[in-house]
Amino acid sequence: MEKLVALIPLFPLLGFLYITFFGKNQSKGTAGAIATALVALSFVLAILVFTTQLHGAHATFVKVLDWIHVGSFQVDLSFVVDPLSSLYILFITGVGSLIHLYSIGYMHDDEGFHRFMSYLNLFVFFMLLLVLGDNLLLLFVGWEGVGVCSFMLIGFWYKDHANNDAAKKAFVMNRVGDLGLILGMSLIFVQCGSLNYNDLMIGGSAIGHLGKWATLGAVLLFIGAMGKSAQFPLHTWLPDAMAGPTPVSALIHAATMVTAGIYLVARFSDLFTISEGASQLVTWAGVITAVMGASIALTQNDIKKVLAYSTVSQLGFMFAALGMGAYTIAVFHVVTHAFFKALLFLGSGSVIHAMGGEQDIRRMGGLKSHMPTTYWTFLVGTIAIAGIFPFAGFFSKDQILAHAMENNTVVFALLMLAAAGTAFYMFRMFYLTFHGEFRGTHEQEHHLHESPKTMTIPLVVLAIASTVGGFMGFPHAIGHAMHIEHALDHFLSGSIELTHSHMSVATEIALALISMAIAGMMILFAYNIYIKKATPVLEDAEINSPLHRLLWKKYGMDELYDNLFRKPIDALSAGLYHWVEQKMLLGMVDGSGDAAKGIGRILQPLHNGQIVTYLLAIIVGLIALIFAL
Amino acid sequence: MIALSIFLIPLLTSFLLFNSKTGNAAKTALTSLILMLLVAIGGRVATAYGLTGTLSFPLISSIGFSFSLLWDGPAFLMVLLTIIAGLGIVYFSQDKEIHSSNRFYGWIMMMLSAMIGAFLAGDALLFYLCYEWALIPIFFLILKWGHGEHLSKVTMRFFLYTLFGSLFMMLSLLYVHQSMATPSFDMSAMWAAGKALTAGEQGWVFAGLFIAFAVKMPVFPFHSWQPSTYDHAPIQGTMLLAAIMLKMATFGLVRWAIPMTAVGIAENGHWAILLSVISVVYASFMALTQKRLKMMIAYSSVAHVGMISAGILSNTDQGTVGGLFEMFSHGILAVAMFVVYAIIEKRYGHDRMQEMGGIRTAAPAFAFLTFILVMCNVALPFTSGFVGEFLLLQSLAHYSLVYTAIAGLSVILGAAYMLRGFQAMFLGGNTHAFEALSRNEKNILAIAVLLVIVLGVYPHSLLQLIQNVY
Amino acid sequence: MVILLISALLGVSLLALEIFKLRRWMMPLMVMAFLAIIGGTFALWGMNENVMMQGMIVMDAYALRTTAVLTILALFWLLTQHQNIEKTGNSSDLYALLAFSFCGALLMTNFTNLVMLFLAIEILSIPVYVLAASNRSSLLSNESGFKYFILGSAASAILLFGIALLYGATGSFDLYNIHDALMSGTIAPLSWVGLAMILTGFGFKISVAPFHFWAPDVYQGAPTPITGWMATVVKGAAIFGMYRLFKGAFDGAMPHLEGILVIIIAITLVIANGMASIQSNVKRMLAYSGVSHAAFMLATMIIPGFDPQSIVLYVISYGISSLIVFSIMNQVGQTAGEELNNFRGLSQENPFSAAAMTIGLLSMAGIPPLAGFFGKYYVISGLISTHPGLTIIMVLTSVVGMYYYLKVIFAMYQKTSIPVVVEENNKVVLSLGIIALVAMMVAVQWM
Amino acid sequence: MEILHNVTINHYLGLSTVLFALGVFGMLYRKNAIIIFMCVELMLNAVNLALVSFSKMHGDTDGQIFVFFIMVVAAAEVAVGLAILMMLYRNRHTTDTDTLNDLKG
Amino acid sequence: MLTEYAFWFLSFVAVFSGIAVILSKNPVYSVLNLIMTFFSIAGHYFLMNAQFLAAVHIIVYAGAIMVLFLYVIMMLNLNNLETEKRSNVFKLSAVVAAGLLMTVLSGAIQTADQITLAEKTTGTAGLVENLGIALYRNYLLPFELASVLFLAAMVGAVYLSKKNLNETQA
Repeated sequence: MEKLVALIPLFPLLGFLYITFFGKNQSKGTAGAIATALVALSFVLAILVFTTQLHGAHATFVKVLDWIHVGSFQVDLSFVVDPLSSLYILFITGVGSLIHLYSIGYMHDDEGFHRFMSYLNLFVFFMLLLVLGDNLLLLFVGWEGVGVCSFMLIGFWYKDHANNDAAKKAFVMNRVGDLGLILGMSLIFVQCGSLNYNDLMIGGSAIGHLGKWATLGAVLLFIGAMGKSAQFPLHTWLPDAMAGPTPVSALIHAATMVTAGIYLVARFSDLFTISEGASQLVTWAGVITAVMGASIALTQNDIKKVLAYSTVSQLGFMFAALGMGAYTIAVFHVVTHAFFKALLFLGSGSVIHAMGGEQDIRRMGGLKSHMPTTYWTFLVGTIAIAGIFPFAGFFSKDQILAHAMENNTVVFALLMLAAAGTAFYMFRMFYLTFHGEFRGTHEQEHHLHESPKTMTIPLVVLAIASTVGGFMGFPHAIGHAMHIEHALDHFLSGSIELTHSHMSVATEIALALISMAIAGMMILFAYNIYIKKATPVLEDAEINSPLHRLLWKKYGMDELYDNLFRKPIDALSAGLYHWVEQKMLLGMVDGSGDAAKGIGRILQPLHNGQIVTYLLAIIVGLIALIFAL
Repeated sequence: MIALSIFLIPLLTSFLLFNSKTGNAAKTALTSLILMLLVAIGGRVATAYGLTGTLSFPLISSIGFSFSLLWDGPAFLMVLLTIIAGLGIVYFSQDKEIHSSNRFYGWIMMMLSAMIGAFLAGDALLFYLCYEWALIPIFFLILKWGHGEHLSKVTMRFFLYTLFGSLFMMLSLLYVHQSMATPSFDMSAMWAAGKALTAGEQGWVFAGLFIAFAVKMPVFPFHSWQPSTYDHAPIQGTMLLAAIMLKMATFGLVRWAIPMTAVGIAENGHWAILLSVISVVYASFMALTQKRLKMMIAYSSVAHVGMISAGILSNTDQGTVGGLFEMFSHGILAVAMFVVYAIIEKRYGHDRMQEMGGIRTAAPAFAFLTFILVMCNVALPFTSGFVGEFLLLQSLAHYSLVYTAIAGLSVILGAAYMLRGFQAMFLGGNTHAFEALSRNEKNILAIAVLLVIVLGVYPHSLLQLIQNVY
Repeated sequence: MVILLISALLGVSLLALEIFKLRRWMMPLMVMAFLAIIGGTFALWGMNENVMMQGMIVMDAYALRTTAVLTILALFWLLTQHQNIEKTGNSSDLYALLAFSFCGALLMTNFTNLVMLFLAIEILSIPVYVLAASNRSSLLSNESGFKYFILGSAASAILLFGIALLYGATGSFDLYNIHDALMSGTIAPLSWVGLAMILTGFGFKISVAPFHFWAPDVYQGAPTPITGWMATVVKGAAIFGMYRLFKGAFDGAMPHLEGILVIIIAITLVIANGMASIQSNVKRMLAYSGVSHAAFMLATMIIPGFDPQSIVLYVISYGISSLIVFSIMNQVGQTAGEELNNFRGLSQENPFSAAAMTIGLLSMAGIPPLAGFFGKYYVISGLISTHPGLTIIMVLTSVVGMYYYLKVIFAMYQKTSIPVVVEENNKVVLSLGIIALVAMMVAVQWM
Repeated sequence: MEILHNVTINHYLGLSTVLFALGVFGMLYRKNAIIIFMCVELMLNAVNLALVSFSKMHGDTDGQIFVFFIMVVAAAEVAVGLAILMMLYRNRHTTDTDTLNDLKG
Repeated sequence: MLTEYAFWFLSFVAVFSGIAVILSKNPVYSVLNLIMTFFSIAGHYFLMNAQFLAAVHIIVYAGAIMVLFLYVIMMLNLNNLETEKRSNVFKLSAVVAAGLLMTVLSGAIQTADQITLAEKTTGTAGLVENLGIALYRNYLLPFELASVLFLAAMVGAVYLSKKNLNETQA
């Protein structure tokens, strides 16, 4: 059964190849259908594989091809099937096929439709490689592959250089992380002699050979994760990545690719467990990101930007969990987040679709009546992310908070703050978009309509998933008391370190109530401001309060990086080019030629054609010789 | 016999071309190259069935100089590269207007012959001879078919600089040679004699060899001849230089420097690795600031080669194999990248990237192919660039993780300049009419892309070929 | 002995032919004589050391090899230059002088007595003084001959004084006796001064710094064919004589001389290449390059052991290369001029000449696989372990050398609207020379 | 004939040296070509003197024979040299060596 | 004793006339002074029992060579040529170089043992008979070659002196 796993990435790849090379002759409908069907096919296979794992099969390795064999360096194109990877492929293909379906509708009028579908397929292929690879190097293949797909999709509308800049920024910043990952791989190979999970963790424990290098190795891997999962300080690319079409944002920049970092850390939970320092780093990076993302999201007016910062913030939550050793909970949050964030993005896409490309929530309002399906599903997503029982977000987020409370109160407080912020900004956006008066142009109002079926079906499916998805991970203590197993925890036990919790039932319930109360308060607060008082949102030029401006400017990180890295590096290379390359090195080369000529010129007067000079030279030479001998 | 015929075919072809009319020069060269390819592959297969491809024939017995050609994995790999790159170059230029084309192709074939000689050489002196000899054809190619206002100055600089370097190689080889009881330039004898030297002596011998190779590769700070030479040379000459000629140097490291002076490198060769690593970063910085495509490719080539050098010098299995593999990959990539350059330059009449844009709209297939090449250039997995580069970094990590990190900066910088260039040229609104690619141009890029990807996904058999070099 | 006889009689017979108005037979006669000498050396190739004429000359492997080399060079010179000599209308005189000079050159290879050495040098030089001035109407040629003569006779006097002192110290002119005297125990100050003066005299003849000053002037002023002769046969003979003297007879003193020779070589290389790099007159540039080659030839002296292979190889490879170069140089010089600019565009109308010149220059520069490379190879390989520093200087100056050779090549291959057109004769001979340059790689082992 | 019983070889060598140095001095000091020739002759004679005295010292004839040959060569040299000089004079109308510097650099 | 005086006398004559050769303004005086030097050197030869050599010396040098010089001087009318003097730098360097050479040489070439020539002499070496035997037996080859040298010199001298009006560049 597990052998089938090799087919799972193959289908999207076939889709990509087919559409790229033969797709031009197909109608958009056919091409879209093929792309979607192939991913769906993978989804079906993924379910089969997942089922075997659910029934407690062992981790299985499926070798496809010899890849790189050099001396002791042995890496194959080979897949691992274990709980973690099977869970990941499940939601990748699941959410993926929904988004493919959605894209058929969303991108229908775009001239690059074929291209778009093929890229999506390629992305799914690489994402599957990433999680299925049985070694770090294959993970890296997928890692870079999704990076490229992300680049291509962010810059999908390549005629506008703003998009291209965003794409480039995403790729280059990802590369910063990739360097960390490469170094981490190198270190692990040098110390442990293998890059295969089987040797390192699953079948053996070679990762332990890292010894004193464990922290460094873990940190390097985490740097990779930071890049891909947009953790502070490498997070600035993700909001810019919203330049791509919305399905891309949903698939890549919310549901799947950005969670690759969590996958990596979770996969190497053995390593992070033995390194306290690295775990601390992960925690704090996560917390800072969570708070920062949430705070920026408070002030953003672009519907996708809000969601993007929300994603950043949620990813921060996940890393905070990882850092505190709650690997399964982090993965749990990945899954629920995939549901509701994909839902939110697709919903926002639906809105944008209706608004004819407008993304500014200040220009929206009152869409509730025009697009009910979108409204209701979006509401589900919003509640889910705000963390209201019984929606999916509640379970996963609450468990992260619980774990934080157990470990570190400062972390807990900050995460709580971020969670409160989340509730506020989500409902702020929600109210501004769907309630109140329409604030856009007349033309736009006329154009408003519900999206086609291909777009609403995925919304509904995801809404359902966001609603019930949380039950796969019932809180530990309460679940224990109620004899409801933490299904996910149990399932993942074969792959990664388990989360240990020693909370009492009462505390857990109390915590859940408190967090819900805070969320509720925030929702009311937002309601108060945007519905009751209908406070208009400030235009860009009107933003005067320093704090507001700081947040609206995203803490000035982009400018900071521009001034700290891009400009100095450009200046450095230009300077090096001018001074070292042109003046010094070339000058040295040409100068040495001149030196030879210089010898000639110095000696030229001596060769003056006078016999007496020549004779004198002979005599002087003779005298010198006699002296020397 | 196989080795000999592969060495002789281009040489004879070049003589034939020199004495023929200009009419069918490209066809002749192409035919000869295809013949070589067949002989090479057939020969490889035949070797597997026990045929000996090697040849040794004493020339000057008093100093132990023999005309000895090897036919082992690395030699075969490099010959294959030479032939493929040669095919690419000739195929690409066959429909171009070239004056006195018979001589032009004659020089190219002679150049190939010399380089094949260097790759196949099982005798240090023969290696040196071919290494130097290869300078002559390229010299004439640049001088007669080059362009630009400083042509003679640039050619002179190139020639003298590389000559300067290789003379140090001669000194080193001679030093090793002199240390033998019965002098011989035979490879195994040279290796043994090199190993027998003290670490200090080996350090000096290595220094001489490395200077030669560093100039040819080139490695910072010996690279200053390279960008201007690439710029002034005819495009075919640039391809020859970048794709094959500099591989003589990196191959020389593998074949001669490492086996002879491994101890010397380990004890006194840190500077060389450091220079190589600096070279990687420095060249990346240089590439970052270039406004012109050709220069950017030239500097990116320096960065790659620095990586090859650093990896090889760290002297592990991964370094050696990765180095050889990367040489092959970079050779193909270099030809392809310069083809891209030539295509664009031909249509725009210049190669200032900032003044272009929107090629993707006009020529989507071209953009697609180029994008894959760019990705190979930044060592994206599943392209051949990745396999080599990762192995090299891996090997360097055995030596020093800090160096790996520094060299690894090129991962970031490479992405930055390559994408910046790609964006400037291919993306954005369309601003210029862009003539569709000719069949030849398309074919050559497609084949290059195919090779790059196939080698990236399935490098296994090629890697098997070059295991256990020593 | 027969060889010497042939060479000595050659000049006489040439004069006789003039008398009998048989000028057109002169060239074939010379060719035949040269061929006979070459044949003779090959016939005697494996012969044992054989001292002849009451200890005046010796026929040994060294003498045979060097004789063959000089004769080949002379023959090649003759074949490439005979038209130019015949054009002067004085071919009988010139041929006779050349034949006498050649006789002196052969004597330089096989003397065993300082008297013979002295006579050989003079027989070699005196006709060349005349030849250098042989273009009687040219002021430059006159000046060249005069300078050569004055400085040459001063150098001869110094050499003679050295010989006298050496005689005083050892009591003999016989090389074997001198060898024994120098080998046994300490060497008297008298001998040292003698050696210094002999070294000075030879340094002048082979033109190494600081005794080289005459060479560029004389080479430039002399008619180009004669320059070719001086640069190859005369210089070769001088270095052969010096090698026999210093490596053979002064063996005992060599360890002490070595340091001085190294300094001389280094200075010569630097000066010659530096000067050559600023020349705009190609002939003068070649003269300076000849000086730097002399340094290489001198360097063979400090290679341990008496192994003439390196010196023989160097002389013949340099000789053939520069004869090819001088041959083309002469054609261009007659048509256009000797300046670098005059070579512009030579390749356009005369691809063969340009190619031949290029190959010759590249060989002189030591680019493999041409003969010049092997010449340098043997020198450097002999010195690398004992004098690594010197080899580095050699290498660096070689690069400078390459620079000025390249300048000529550049000029020849430059595109120009008014390319120089020259008469191309001797294509076959030049081709043979080029082939020889390439084939030297294989021929090395028989030297 | 018992002569020279107090005059040692060093005396003769001294004289020879002085004459030789004189010749060198003259060559450097004068610029008239013909005087320079004479100075060469002076140097050769210094050599001759040294040779004869060495011959005397060693008591053999070799040195003296050598002197013969030097004379022969000197004669030949002078013949050629004066011929060159005359030709030079014919063309340039001077024998001032300082003006002979068309070839230089 | 007498011979010792003779030695010193001849030496002084040789040296002073040598100096006069160099310093005379008129080349003819130089020639005459040079002949004086040659005569004194011949005297030395005589003192050293090399009578035959002394005779040949006079004949060849004074008789042939110097006459040739005189002949050329007369023919070319080179009498008062050096109107312009050489710069002092050259003069000074000439003095210094020659002086240095003399000092160095005379310092270096003194034989360690003060051999009195009289003790060594056999008295017969310089006689015609012995010389003849040596020349025609041991030095036959050089003797013959000397003729080649003469021939060459003759051809050369003749070639240079003869006029050839329709001479082209060689």
